Amino acid sequence: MPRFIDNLFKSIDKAAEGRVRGAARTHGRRSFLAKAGITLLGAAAATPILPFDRRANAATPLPEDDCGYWKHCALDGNLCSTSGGSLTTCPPGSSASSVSWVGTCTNPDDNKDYLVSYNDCCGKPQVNSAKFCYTSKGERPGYRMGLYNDINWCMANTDKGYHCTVSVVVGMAE
Amino acid sequence: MPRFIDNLFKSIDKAAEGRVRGAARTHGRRSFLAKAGITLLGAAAATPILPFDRRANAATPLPEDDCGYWKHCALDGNLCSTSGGSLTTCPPGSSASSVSWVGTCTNPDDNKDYLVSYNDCCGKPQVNSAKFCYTSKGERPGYRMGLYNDINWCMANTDKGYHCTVSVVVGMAE
Amino acid sequence: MRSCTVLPFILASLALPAAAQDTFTPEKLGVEAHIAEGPNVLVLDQSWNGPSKIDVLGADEGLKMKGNMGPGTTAQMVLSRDGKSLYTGSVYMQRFVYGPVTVILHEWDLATLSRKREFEIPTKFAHVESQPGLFALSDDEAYLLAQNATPATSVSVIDLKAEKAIAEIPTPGCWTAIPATGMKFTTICGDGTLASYAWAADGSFAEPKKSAKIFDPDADALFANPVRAEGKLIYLSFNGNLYVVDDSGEAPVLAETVKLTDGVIGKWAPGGSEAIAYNAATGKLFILMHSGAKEGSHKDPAQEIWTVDLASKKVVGRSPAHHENTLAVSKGDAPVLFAASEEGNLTRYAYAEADGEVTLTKAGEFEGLSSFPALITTDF
Amino acid sequence: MRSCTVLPFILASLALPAAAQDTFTPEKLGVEAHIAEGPNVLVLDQSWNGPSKIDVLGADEGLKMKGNMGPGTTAQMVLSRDGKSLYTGSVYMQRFVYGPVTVILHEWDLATLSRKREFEIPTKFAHVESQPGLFALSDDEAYLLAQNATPATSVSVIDLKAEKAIAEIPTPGCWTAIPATGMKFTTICGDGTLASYAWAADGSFAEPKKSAKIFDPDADALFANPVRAEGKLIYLSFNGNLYVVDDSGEAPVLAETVKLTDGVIGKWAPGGSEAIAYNAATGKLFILMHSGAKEGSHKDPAQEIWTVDLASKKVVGRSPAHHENTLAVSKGDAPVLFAASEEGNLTRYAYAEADGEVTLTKAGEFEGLSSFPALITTDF
Repeated sequence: MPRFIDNLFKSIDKAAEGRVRGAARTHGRRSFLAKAGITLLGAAAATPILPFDRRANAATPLPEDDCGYWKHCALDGNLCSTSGGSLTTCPPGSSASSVSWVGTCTNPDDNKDYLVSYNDCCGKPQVNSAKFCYTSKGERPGYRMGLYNDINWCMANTDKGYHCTVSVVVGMAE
Repeated sequence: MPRFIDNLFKSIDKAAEGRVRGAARTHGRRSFLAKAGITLLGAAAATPILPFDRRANAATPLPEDDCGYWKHCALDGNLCSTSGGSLTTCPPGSSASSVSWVGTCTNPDDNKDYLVSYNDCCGKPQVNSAKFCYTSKGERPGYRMGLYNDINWCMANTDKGYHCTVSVVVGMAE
Repeated sequence: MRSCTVLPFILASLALPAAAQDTFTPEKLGVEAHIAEGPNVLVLDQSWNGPSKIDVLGADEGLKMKGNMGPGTTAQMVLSRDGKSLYTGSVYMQRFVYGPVTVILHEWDLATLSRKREFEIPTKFAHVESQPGLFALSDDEAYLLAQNATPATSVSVIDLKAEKAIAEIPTPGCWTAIPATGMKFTTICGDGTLASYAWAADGSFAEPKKSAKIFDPDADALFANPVRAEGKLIYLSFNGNLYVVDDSGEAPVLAETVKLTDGVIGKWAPGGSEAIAYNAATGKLFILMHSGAKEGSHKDPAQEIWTVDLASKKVVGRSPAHHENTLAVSKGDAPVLFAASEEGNLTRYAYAEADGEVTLTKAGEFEGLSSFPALITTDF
Repeated sequence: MRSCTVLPFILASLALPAAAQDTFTPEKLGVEAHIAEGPNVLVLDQSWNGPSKIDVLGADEGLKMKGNMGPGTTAQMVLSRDGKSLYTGSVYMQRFVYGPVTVILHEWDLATLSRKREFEIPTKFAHVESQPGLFALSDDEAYLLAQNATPATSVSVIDLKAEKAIAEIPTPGCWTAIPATGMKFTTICGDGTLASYAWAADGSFAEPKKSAKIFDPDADALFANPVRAEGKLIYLSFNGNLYVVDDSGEAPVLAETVKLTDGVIGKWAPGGSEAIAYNAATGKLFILMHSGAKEGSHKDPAQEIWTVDLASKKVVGRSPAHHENTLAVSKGDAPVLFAASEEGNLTRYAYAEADGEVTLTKAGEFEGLSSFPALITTDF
């Protein structure tokens, strides 16, 4: 779901946005999306496009479990913070991927760009109720592997089952 | 979902009734159920209980893909007729279970009771969009194994993955 | 939280400006070493294609997701009495939906949601909806009793120390293995009897000791999974009667039956997969009930949860339910109930007793928790 | 329809009244021998935990479900040119979500939805969203090109007759293996070039032949999966430009670029997983488009499907879409389009051309078809 639409849905965030990555998803999310999709086509056609950085200037920061939270700007996956982990930690009993992809996201507090490592957590099934996010700012296909978010980054681990994804700020972009 | 409720939902049959057997189900069915569940609690409390044999006397017979169709009176599973097969045939490439459970169902046309063999079809994943039914007339726990519908009847096949279930009339009950 | 290898692949491929790095403290990637403290509720989300899941949630009103454990297809589970180890049995087909079958017994550490060990158990293991009586720890927790079905029924006695089945006890016409005192289990049979089976450490086992006919599987069938209360087994019938069975002797004996719905209008009956739960501290049974009952409605979702006082054998509470068909209750003095619906929602109920009447009040809900919540257990 | 063993277990355990049996003809249990005749659309429902599925539907307006095929996790697929064999590559972890990995190449018979054969291929196989360029048949269909990622990238050349990989060709910094004429493939690289790789039957392979820099992966990145039209590859860019590449020579050469959105208001751009499709008979490209495009919107669902006439390089149609992000078109003179949405719905579009303008009209829909429709193909 396009990020500029997120704002429209803050109040119904519980229903979640996003596309399915991997296996079957919860009905709630999907059903919501189905409806939202229809609505949004209308909305997008009828209303002006929201500016890209609108959220950065919003008065209230988004919660960490919202797909619009700034660190999640290029995250394709289930939030580990809704799977038993946190923003930066894998849920207990899983393993953190030894490789990852990286996004460049703007922190609305200082308006600076940060490098965010999106590590997958591995070796467990997905949590059915996990919040699924699908954002792709700066994302590129597999020819820029380090920016690619459609692949299972558990690929280099001993246990390769995809569980969830963390957003770890590992550097400043410049 | 109780059978007496089926009548209430004939017109929205596409959304399907029933409980999940096995793996993840489609969102549409589940979301509908969630809503239906709430509605029905109210309905059940406020309205008289429909007579058990109401459908048998209905003017219009139910379609074969409806969980209320008479041959499905004790079927816990996905209808093969919505999975690439038919009422009595497994979808191509699957295998029919060599063992089965049996229901005793009343044919509304002659008001007689028939034995229906519910064979599972095996060796393939479930069809995501299959109609799921969960009826239990005459069903009994595993101590009456031949009447039991909560078990995977692919258990005695070489390929044991549960795919869908057929309703085959194999005899008259008396 | 332990720290972890951080991104050798990525950091090597990105040229980070050195200056910026000087003023910036990177966050650390880690793995939670253990789940948050506090009592837990475990919900088995059973899959018939691919992995099943056991979701672990904080048991308070927030029902916070703490993580999961991932066994195979048609998983069964049982929690050790101390709440520390979860045992699961599940099926692995080589090609997920076809091919040779391996059945694995896992022991998981609840505190860390990690695998402690796993080993193979006999492949006759039943592929069936999760039920407590199909995968249970023996009285001393040295053995695990695993239900087989081919569809002929038998019970594998698994020595947890030796990590292997020491016996396969044929239980023709019977279902479940409910641990009794000692090295013994009780099972329920299609001829209306119950039977006691005993085994020995060397894998030998005795002929079953059968009860007299206790119930009528046609007219008033029993749900296969009883609760144990005050040493006895309490079976619930499709018509809403309790059958209290004493299995402390050689053969099971019917001690008593209790009618719950006599004089109640609306044709109420129990329904669901796990329709009954018992809290020993209060001596209360809890039962998922629906109205308009008829032949075939025994799995219908609940409209009410009834509370039965075991001492007086009376219904002492009727509270609104939320379409659930699986129920569990905590062990302590202040019972907390958890019930799951076919739609995958978990509802938490608080218990209150006043003037001899019990009220269960919805106090917490997790919508969309599971695809197929088949069994619930608690560690408190 | 072949008949099948009928219920030895059950019939033995039920006493059927003999008299009734005399006057009654039992129905016969069977298995459909093959799918119903007629053209088909195949939708890959990719799973990241457990089995993936390929649903086979009748291609007419009714979109009738004909059955499925069930490979493993993160499956890829490619249909043979004659439409008879579907090849899949997929991952099997021993314990579904952990443990040793086996990667299986399946050949399925589309007419019977049955497995013709299966064999192991290298475990470096990429676990990644399905894409045509990651699992493709060579020009002569004797080889299958399978994308690897560890995350270092390489391509396994699988000899379908020998049932094994004969080469692992390193393709560092590049992605996809698009079959070119002969024993050769084209891949797209992160430095903005394309490269041609050739192999021989003995498993040897040459050094890659690199193009000049063709695109800017930062300013106007290309979707990795092109379509082949009139012998050339047509890549679509995030900004809505077409890059026509000639890969018939030693190294790929940029033949032409075409801007699709110049002068169009609303900031339109392509979006989706498979955003472009080509029908050779009409010479038309079809592209999933959304408005309000910006960096990061390149996977956004479609609001319109644009039709581009390849000869004139002009947009000749803009039709309403239904939130899809994956598109396919049939091969024949009367194109039929199929597009799938993130919500798992499949929409079928009829094609009409009048006065030089193409109109796509929704003519068929399958709601709730898939959990994750990742790739669509047709056999007509």
